[in-house]
Amino acid sequence: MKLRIPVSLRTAWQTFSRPSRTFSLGFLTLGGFIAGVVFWGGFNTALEATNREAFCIGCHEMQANPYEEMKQTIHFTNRSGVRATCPDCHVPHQWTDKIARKMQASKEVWGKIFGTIDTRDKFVAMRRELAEHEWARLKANNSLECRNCHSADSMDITKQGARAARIHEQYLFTGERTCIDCHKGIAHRLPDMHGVPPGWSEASDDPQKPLGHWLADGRGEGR
Amino acid sequence: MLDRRDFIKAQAVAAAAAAGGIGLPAAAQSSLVAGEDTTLKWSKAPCRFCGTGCGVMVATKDNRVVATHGDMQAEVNRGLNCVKGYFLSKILYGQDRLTQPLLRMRDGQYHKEGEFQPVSWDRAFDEMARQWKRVIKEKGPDAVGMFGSGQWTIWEGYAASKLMRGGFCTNNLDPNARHCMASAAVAFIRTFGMDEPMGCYDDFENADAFVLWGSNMAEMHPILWTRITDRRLAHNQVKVAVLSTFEHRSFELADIPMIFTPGTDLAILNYIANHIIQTGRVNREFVESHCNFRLGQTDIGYGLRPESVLEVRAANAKDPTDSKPIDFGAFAKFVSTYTLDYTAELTGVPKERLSALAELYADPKVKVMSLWTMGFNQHVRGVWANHMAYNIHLLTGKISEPGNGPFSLTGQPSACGTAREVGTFAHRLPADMQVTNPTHRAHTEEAWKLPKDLLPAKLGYHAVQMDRMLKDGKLNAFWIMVNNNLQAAPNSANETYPGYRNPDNFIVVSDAYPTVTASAADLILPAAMWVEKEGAYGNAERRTHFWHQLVTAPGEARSDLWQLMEFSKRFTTDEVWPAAVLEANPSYRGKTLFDVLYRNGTVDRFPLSEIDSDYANDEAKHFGFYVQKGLFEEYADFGRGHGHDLAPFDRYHQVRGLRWPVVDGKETRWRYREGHDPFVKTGEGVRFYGNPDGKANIFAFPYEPPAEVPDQEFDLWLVTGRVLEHWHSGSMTMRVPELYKAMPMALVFMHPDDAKARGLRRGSEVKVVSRRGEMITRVETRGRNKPPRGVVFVPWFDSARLINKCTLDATDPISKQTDFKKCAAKIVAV
Amino acid sequence: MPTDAERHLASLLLHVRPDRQVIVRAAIAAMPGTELHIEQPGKMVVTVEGPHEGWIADRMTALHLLDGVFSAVMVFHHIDRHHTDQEQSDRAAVESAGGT
Amino acid sequence: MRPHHLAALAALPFLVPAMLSAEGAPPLRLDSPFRPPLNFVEQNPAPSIPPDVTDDRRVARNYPEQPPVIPHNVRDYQITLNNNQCLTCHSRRFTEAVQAPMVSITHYVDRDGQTLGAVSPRRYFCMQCHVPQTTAQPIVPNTFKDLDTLVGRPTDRGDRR
Repeated sequence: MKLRIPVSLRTAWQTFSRPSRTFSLGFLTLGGFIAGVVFWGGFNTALEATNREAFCIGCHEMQANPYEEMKQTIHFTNRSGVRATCPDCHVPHQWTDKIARKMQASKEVWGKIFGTIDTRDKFVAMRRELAEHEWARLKANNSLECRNCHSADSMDITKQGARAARIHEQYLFTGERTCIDCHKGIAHRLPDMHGVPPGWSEASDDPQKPLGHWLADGRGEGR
Repeated sequence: MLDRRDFIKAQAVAAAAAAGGIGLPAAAQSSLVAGEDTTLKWSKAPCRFCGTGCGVMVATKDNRVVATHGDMQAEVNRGLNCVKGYFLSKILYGQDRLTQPLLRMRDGQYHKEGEFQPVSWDRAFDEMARQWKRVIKEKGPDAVGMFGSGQWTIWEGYAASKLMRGGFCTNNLDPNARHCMASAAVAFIRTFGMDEPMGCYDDFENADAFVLWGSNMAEMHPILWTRITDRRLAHNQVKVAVLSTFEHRSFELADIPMIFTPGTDLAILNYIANHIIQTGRVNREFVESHCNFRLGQTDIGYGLRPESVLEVRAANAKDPTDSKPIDFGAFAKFVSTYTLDYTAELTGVPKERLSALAELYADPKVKVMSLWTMGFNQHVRGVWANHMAYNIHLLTGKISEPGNGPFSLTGQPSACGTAREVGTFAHRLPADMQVTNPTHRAHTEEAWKLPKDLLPAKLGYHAVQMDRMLKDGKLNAFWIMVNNNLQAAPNSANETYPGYRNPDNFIVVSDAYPTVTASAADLILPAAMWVEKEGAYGNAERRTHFWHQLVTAPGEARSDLWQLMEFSKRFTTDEVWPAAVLEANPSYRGKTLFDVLYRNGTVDRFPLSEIDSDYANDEAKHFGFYVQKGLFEEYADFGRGHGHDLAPFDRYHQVRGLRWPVVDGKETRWRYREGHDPFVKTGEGVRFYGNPDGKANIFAFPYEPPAEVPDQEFDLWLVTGRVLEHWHSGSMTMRVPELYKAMPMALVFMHPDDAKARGLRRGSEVKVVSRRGEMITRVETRGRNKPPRGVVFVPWFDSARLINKCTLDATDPISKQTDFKKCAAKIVAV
Repeated sequence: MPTDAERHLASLLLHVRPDRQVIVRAAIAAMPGTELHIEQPGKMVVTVEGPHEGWIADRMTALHLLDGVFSAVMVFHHIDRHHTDQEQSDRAAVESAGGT
Repeated sequence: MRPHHLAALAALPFLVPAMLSAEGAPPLRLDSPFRPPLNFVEQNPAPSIPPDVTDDRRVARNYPEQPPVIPHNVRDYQITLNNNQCLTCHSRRFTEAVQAPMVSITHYVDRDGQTLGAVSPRRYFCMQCHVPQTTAQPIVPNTFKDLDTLVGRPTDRGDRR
């Protein structure tokens, strides 16, 4: 079957595809490069603009819900004054990951347009689903956004509580678990957690897991 | 030697035996415990703190309280206590207990500007009596007054009422419960003709929905909150709605959370009534048989001083209580303006939440329990708010049956038992009688064996009025018992403190600890507290419960009962009674007030031998008869036979409290309902027998704005209240190290954005400033209370940071209860 | 004295059918770690001692399930640790982890 | 307010006999709720918000029935309809992994005296009974004596390391 293309479009395509007769190759190459830089830069600048917290909380839904909740937490206010902004945790820093995340974000645009979470009650009702997306993402990338700031290598466990140090040693450093397994709900309120056990729960059920062995050697309080 | 394990085991057995009401046989004791030294004596008592009325078991040893725990047999709490209750053992032992009377002296004489010096009880009462007699002689009986409390035991409140009304012939007696639940009490009587809830705590296990109207039960009534939590978490269909002007701990359990603009709860209540009517869910049969409709007076002012511009401007400030009959149609029309759109706009609450809440009430299948405390009662339209809550329960017939009912909670252990039932308000007599009613007065004179026409008909000063009159020099001799009013009263720097330090006035404070109020007194009397005396309280569900004296008060501290009765010995009728009354009844001449009030043949009729020989009773021993029993039995006769029936005295020492009316030995759980309430006859179904026609009143009231709203300068709403760890002014709980360390100071809770907008942050030292005063504290932006922008919350337990210097002395014009929840303030950096 | 790291001691209040009291008494006597202290018609005070919570809970369940027992309510639960040795080992553990 | 009047107020706490006990006058502290002095007129500066004690060391109880205080940080802990963060360590199932003390088994008994398989719902809101402690020092000492002290035994108050 023959594809019918309108005449005007065919003419335009021919003009576009025909080699230049007016401009030098050098001009075209250089010009193309410059244009590329300009457009590329523009694209990235625009993309970066969507990576600032001001953009995130430009939407009422984000401002009134997750952002408002975060203000109480240690990721917003703490001793050293280093605080996380929305994109620090929710946008990947690697370019390819970032673009992938931005593709997903188109869904959020739909959500915005159709008012999926335009009231607090709708947001709360969706919270488990929204949280699960983020848990899954962070689980899949081994808590990449956590680790951008909290590197296991740089952790001084002697400055941590004995219990935290013990668990980090056994779970985190061995790669048994990743940050998000235990640290859920650290910057926002938690959804209904039925059926979501804490990160340390599985090991206690399974004597073969390292923590079980570690306990069996009689340190700690014993039981 | 007895080893540790046996010792612990002995304790364990004793605890279980006490919980089961089993006496430890001597044989069992000796087999368990090698030495006498570990034997604990466990006895029951109600908790000293809030109106919930939990039962506790108290262990004593060598005349000291050594442990407490929740009483498994107490229906209210079944073994649980809140954190305050678990530390009850320690409230007696703050190191600064007052143990001697302290009088302001200079050169060996009383002097208003003198320094406090220890004196004997004789010296203290001599001076006090001298001052009382001087004032009565110069200005008449209405220049003396007493400010009591819902923490008085039943007999203490009763003895005080007798002393003030029948002794000094004035009704200038009011309890701090005025600040606490006067709005609820007034609305109960206006609606049902009788005070106090129709339901009881058993509703918690029967309701499908709980609506908290301005009550943070998670912190203020933690044990009742455990019952709601139990019900909610164990039953998925159960819903909890929490309404407040800021987010607090009760929101943790909320299915329907609501933050509304202060004062607009009135509109929500009318919207619900409108929703019920518009959706055709009025219980027609119930309304027709059991309800009347009335249109209330509007534009009634704000209970400020009469010269205040707000009072002058109000059309009906002088006559706030008036109302006229209307019909259902007129009522329906009246509330029809409270549409969903209008209400959502006015209150700031999302529509879907408003309609979800309204549906809980409208749905005939859902059993709803409405609960409220200070959010409703400390409200310039508190009586209206109470009425409007009854309206929606009455319209749907959801009342007086298991799981369905409006329930007003109380903040003090005997707000109901003493302040309301005994009638220690400026307008009340025992059993819901009124001082302005000549029949009621005559009945009281007869019961008290006093001459006819002795009791005063003139209304006494209410709490806020007392402070104003002290300041204005019209009230000059003033006795404050079991409360800390200088810390609790509104606008205290302008309206309370000046009256205490007014050179014309003599101020006496009876307390266990040196409170702020005591510091501004002229004479401080050391008081015995809690289990240092035999006592009785009445909790919020009409439960009257007793305890024995378990330990001796320290030093020369004496119970309020002892103080009241002993003081009465210093007056003869000739000194204080009207000449005309004495002339007509010469046999009363020359007698002391003690003789005519307490040695009247009724109060003194029970001998010491009737006291349980296992327990001490210092008052009875001192006066030579079983005072508590005599006072209780005389008082109980007021209510017996018409719906206020109390059981015989001795029964209360055996049981974990009983809910009145107690008829034929049986308590009543749901009043006004056939089958539950013995005063409702067979075939009547429901009868609100407090009113002559047996019907309850549904009142139409509009929304009216608060007395003071934020403006450009004072740009924040100031809300005050309590916290879990401290009870009221903290005079007891701040002396328990664990409670002090848990919550050492009153902070201002505010939204982080409000802080940021003022250049402040968590921990900033700030002044909370209102038009009336200021206090200094620190900012908290991430604590348990999370106010929305534009609202700040400050608790009032901290005697070093007195937020009531800032609050406004506006009251509900009908109940005279202060609105501590709404005034304008600003926060500035120090 | 037991040598385990901890001892748990609980006291229970039993509500019992008076006509089955004899059988219940015998059953308690046969149950290791439990001891009957006080008896009244319909009520018994029993202590249970054991090495951990689970042990106590098991006894509680067993008592509960005895024929003639309406309810077994725990009133008192005490955990005894032999702190002299234990305290040192705990402190050592904390110090090795940095102490804070 | 006249100065000598202030002085009178200032003197109050020192005249209260109980305070003149063996320990003598207690030290003056800025964060005192009760001294210096019980003073209605003067404004006390506000002390800093004291931090919580988070040393994770159990504190002795006054009597066995007293709920233990919380010795660790509970900032941002969520106990709501959705989740109880305390129980993610203190419930029986998880105590082994995190070495947290298990809630007392009294917490498994419901209002009707039945023993449940999990923590009774009425005990759900932990912080109604268990509270953290700040570093603030009580202003008024408390002279409560526990049973051990009273009967002259070596003090041991149960759940303690």
